[in-house]
Amino acid sequence: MAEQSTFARALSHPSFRVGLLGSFIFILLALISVVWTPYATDIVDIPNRFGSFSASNWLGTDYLGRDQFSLLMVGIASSLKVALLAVAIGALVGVPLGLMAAAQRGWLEAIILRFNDFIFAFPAIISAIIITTLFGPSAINAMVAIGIFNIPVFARVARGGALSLWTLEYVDAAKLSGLTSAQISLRHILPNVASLLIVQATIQLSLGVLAEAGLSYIGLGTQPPDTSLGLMLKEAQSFFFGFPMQAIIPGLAIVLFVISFNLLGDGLRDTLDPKLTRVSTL
Amino acid sequence: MSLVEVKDLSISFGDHAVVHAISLSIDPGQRVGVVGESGSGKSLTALSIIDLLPESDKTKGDIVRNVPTGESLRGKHIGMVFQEPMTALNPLMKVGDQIREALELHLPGIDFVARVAELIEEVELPPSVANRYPHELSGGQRQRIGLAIALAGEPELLIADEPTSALDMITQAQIIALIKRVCKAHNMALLFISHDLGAVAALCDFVHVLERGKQVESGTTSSVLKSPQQAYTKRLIAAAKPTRRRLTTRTIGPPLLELDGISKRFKLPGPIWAKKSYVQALSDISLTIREAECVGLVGPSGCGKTTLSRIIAGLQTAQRGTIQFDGHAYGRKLGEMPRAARRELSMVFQDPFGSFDPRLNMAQSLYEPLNLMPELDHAERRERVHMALERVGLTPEMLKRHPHAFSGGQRQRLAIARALVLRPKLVVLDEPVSALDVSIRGDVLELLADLRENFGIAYLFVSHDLDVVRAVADRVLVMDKGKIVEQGDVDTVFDAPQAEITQRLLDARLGV
Amino acid sequence: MQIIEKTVKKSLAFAAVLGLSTFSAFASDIRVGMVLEPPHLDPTAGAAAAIDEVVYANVFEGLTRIDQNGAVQPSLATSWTISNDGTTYTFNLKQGVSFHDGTSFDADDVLFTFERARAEDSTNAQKGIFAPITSVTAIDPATVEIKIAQPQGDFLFNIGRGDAVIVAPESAEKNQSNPVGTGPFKFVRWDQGSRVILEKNADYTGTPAHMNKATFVFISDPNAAQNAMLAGDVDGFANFPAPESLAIFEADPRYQVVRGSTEGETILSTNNAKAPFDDVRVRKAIAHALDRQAIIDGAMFGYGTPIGTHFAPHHPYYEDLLGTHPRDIEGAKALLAEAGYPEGFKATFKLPPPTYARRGGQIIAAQLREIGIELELINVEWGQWLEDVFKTKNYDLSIVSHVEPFDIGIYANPGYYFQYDNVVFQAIIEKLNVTADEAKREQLARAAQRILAEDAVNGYLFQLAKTGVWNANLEGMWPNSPVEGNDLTAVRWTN
Amino acid sequence: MIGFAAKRIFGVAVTLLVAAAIIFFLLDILPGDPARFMLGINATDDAVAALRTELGLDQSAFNRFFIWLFGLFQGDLGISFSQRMPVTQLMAERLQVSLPLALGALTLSTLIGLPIGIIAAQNRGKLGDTLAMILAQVGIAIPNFWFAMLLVLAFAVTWRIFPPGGFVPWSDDPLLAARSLVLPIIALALPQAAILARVMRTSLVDVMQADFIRTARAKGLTQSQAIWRHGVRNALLPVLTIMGLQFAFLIAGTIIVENVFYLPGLGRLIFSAISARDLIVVRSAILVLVAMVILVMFIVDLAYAFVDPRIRAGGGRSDG
Repeated sequence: MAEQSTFARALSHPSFRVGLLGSFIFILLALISVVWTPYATDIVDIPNRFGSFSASNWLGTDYLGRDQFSLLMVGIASSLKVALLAVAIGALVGVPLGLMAAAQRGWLEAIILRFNDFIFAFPAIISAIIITTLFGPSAINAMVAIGIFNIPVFARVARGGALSLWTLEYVDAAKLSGLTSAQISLRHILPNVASLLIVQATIQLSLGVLAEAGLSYIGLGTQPPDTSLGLMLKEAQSFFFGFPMQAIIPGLAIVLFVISFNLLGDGLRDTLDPKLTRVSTL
Repeated sequence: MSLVEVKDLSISFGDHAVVHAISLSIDPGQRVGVVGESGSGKSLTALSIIDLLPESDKTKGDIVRNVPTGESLRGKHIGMVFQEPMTALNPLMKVGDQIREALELHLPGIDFVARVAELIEEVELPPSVANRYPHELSGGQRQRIGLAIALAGEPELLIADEPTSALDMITQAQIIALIKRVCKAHNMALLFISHDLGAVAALCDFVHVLERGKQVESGTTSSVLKSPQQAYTKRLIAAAKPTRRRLTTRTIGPPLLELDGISKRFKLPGPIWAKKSYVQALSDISLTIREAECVGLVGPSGCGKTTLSRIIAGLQTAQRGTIQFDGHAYGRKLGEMPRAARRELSMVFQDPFGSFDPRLNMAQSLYEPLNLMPELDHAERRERVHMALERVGLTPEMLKRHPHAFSGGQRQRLAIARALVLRPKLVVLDEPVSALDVSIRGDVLELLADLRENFGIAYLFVSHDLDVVRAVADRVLVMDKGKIVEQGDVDTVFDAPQAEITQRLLDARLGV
Repeated sequence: MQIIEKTVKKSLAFAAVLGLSTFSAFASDIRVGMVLEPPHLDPTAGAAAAIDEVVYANVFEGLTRIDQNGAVQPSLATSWTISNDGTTYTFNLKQGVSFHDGTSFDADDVLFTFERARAEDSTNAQKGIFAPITSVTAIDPATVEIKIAQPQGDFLFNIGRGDAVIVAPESAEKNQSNPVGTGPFKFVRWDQGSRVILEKNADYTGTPAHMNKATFVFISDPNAAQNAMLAGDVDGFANFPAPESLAIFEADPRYQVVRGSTEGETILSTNNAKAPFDDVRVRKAIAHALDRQAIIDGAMFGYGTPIGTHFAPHHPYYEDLLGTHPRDIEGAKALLAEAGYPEGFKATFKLPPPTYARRGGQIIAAQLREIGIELELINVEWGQWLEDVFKTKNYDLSIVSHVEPFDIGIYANPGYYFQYDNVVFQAIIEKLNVTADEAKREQLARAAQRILAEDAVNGYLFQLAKTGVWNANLEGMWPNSPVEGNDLTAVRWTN
Repeated sequence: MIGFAAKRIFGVAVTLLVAAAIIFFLLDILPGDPARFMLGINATDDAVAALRTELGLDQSAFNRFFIWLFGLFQGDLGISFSQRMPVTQLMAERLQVSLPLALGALTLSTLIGLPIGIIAAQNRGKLGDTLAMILAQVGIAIPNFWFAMLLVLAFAVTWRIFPPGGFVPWSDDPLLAARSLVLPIIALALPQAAILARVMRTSLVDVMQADFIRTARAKGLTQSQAIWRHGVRNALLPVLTIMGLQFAFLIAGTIIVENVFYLPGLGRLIFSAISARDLIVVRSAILVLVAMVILVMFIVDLAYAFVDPRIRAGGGRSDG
């Protein structure tokens, strides 16, 4: 009931509608690419490289003669996958930490807070450098690095939201009913911070796509023959003078992708209780 | 000629009308009160007079202000004091500077420092307050600063929008006395907005009663109070004087709860290496509550009554002392309240909006206490919940709904129902009616009295409102600074108070 | 020069507008872009090619030097004689030469340099150059005698390489950060991470350099390199890192693209000791599946010369063996079937960081897929490549450019990472190493090349091109890299 | 205030120590022998062994950690394996680029972002606000390396107003040095400015609903007087927090932008050191970056306390 009405209210928010549509298209393209792309992306066709827009290759072909549109679909999918799993890592570790900190207070909270501050001091790129130094560059390492940076973000939002909830009387009522802190966190706290977390997740998702692009650019992210939006952009940039569209297509895709998810997050946030959302500024 | 005249003022947000054709006038030096419950449109009316309505609101009707309008209207000719002393002052600015800012706007060229000092003295604060930040002051002190700011421009009219509702009784009485004194001293007119008939009666010559954006009754304060014409007004007056209920069919039984030497202190935050400092929240509290007895617990804010009630409910632990409840002992440091004891004790909270999880439906919330009784089967649980609902006068169909579908009064009934599901022997009532509109308080108190009569439940009734306590409690405990300073039969204590704080609390009452 | 002047004027105009000084060059300065920054500047204590690319022949000189055709020329040794048995070399040293710090150069410096490189604790990366030496003697200040254990055909070439440049005992320890040599340029400053500045050595006794100042600017990102060229921030790259951008420079009259070749044979390295690659039929099948031109076009944008064996095409001993395994998919499949893999097989393909490897790897994978070989591409960093592929030989296929000149001898070492063990080949190389006669050497080298091609030891792809991009008004740059280095002595502006 | 600072400094010290330990030991399990790497694939085993001894690689990890840690306190970070120079000196040179880059971008983004955010909040819902927020969305969404490259294409390649990259040391020519940082700073600052503008706007819109703004209005201040005198300072509090957090992104951005503009900053030092397996440099440079982030967060905390008297007294900002 409550979610539905939130969603309905959000739908009347114009930027939310734009964001929803954009995100939907990107996610759809990514999902389709898993089972089908117009052309396989591992076919190399040197004579037909740098093809321009045509009926057979909608967005032309790249420097190895691969179909740009297929690459774009696969690139969106892998960028999304990296960002999504990074969000999952951040949320799966961060949210329990945040909830625990809010539930226990005291020394556990102090440790979690210090841990948070500590992780914040390691921007994704630095984690990525360390991980890459250890294991070599790959999309998985980029994902882990971004995910690590997401941990304190989610922990912060979860704790911030949970702290205000723990002072509420229904939590006292639950305590009187003999529920343990963990039970209360799951039954009363988590569902009530979920909307905050969803908003944060959309924002971290768009940041994740950007971070993946940055990491791929400096060679710490996705590696050929796999592709991602960031890698496509990086590779195409050297052809900018000869074939500007090669760079503009993935560049634009990144910009639109990020804007879509940001608008989605903005719309959701605006629709939710403004008092609660204040904890997650950005 | 009147100072301000409001004619047929209507205010609406979009299609939703909030204020319907209100008219009132204020003469120079006259003190006018506007009484109404939350959502009655009284604050919007006040804001429209000082021309501070949000731009999105649509207004109809006239407001004639017989003072120079334009930029100098606010502050110079009309001053205003707001409800929330915690948020009404800029937290980053010394309060002296906030007063000075108003002076600079309206009285350029005077000796600001001296005038700030005078204003602070006028609101009965020590001069050193000027260099403090708002968070260093108590609520009452901040409200005094708010008043000083409003007085800085020497306005002809002071608007006070619920200036005392966030304050405790004693402070409220002081602020009301102060407002009255400065109005008289400066021959300043007052528009006083309040939900509290007592406060209006104490301060105003003339009163307007609003009900859901409509003006239902107007007249001199004495005539309205003495012979109210409208049903709504009558209800308000009646609610301000709660009816007294005592046990009729049942007698008070043997001791149920016994506290002996309960003490609790809190550590103040500070650097780890610094010497630790503490506040003593409770010192050496001993008390007894008997079966079917209703014990009132009163005291000024910060006296420790909330901490004490939470320790009794097992939500907090004490550092010293023992609690004996129905044959169980708990409450010591790290002492867990035994589940068997939890089953016999429930609690009803102050805020009807915060006491239910908005994401759960009422069934989920009401079944929750039965977590303590895993031995019950589904039918027995169902029976208990339905029975509890019936007892508070609600029906089982409501269980499917979420909290937002209920009014404040209904929610408080549901909260009581939740407390009854366990069929407890003791219910801790933490300000159970304070957050409710006056007109529904009576019903809830009535319900509580019936339950005690019928099921022999004992109550610990925590309240700041002495009239309510006198009406419902058999015995009263008066707390001050973490100690019980006086206890005894309600009538004895309230008629012949021994402790100074009891006297002060009684003096602060604003009767109708 | 018109364009340069225009650039200068334009820049000055903008500089005037912005109140800032110009960043454009003067006609006696040159700024050369490089992809990799040297870790330090002592060529006798490190393998990094970037060290030689800055200091070789510019700051440091050896007894001999290698010219742009790969021929040995006199340098600090003006002449030499070789004993009849080929084991004693007597060098006559140049007179009146001093190091940049003012100390004079004589036979003791040569002695010091060689003893230092041969010592137990030497950190010279090419100790092999010095291994055959049995003694170094200063006959007099202007004459040095070096004895080697047995005759060696390429000794004079080897001592002309960067690892054998002459250093002075007074300055050798500090050469890493402050190189002091005898060359036409003096070291001025090294802004870490950014550039190395050299200036003309006024006391140089040989042919002086044309440039008064030479700056090596380090730009690792290919896009940035392209932008730096286009914006006129550098005057050239001896080896431009982005072959895909060369078309732009070719089309632009402000630039010249200097095509040359390196000593880098780019090969599909194959683990000859590991099944199924221990079967020559499998290796031959792979060789038949490779389309060299597509690889050169796709990975290098057409820059590169196909090779059919492990030998540089510009070398006089080169044997054209491109036809040994022509592209033949059906033939390749037949060979695979014969070897017991009618359905093909799966293998790993470890790709080090350079573009030729990463891009070439994708293309090769697509080509081998046509004959049923599915390759799993694994990108590795150089450190990991050294560990996995080179040292522990834990790999199936890899792709690497072997940049050492005349390095066919590595195939004679069965412990080398190809793990190619052929006694006939080993005998030929052994003989080649002790042969000094040119005609016989050529004969042996050609025989060795043929064996490698026939055995399809590795997939032979192409000779890595050296594609210099330079300002159109520069001349005197080396098109080829017979030895690691950027000899700037002859480089000058054409005005 | 002093107690508050002391408490924070203690926290910073502990965090740095843990960071140092993690960075050291994580990077110690790295595959690949730096000595072999430095000498190349054809080096003999003796040469490698000789170099290992010289580099101190034959000692135990704990020994090396404590030597490194002890050195940290004395400002001596050891000698670079590959460059044979004191690491301190190497990093001091790189900080000449990285520090002005990060601080310049922080300053520029603040100077652009905050005023735009304030003006947008004041004109909420009007055309200017909408335009500014659309621009901000694009600014946030554009990858900074791409933005940097587009800047180079426009300002360096096409118009040749600024150099496309490279850096002249400050001691050589301060003007040229500053000039080579202009484009990188813009590339870093604009996306940050977009974020700050959004945060500032949201925060100010929020604060404008606050009771004390109404008090100020009732006092007689006009809306814009109330915003400037009371709103902005209060709205800055959450913005400060975000600025502290964004600094981590800024540091990440400098590493990326250094590559586009081939600037000799810490980021490229790290990359070249990694490819040379020069662990001692990698560790120290990463630690310096992490320390910069921690330090900026500390400064933000102090600034917070400076602006907000409640924190000065309370002994700490509640997290979240």
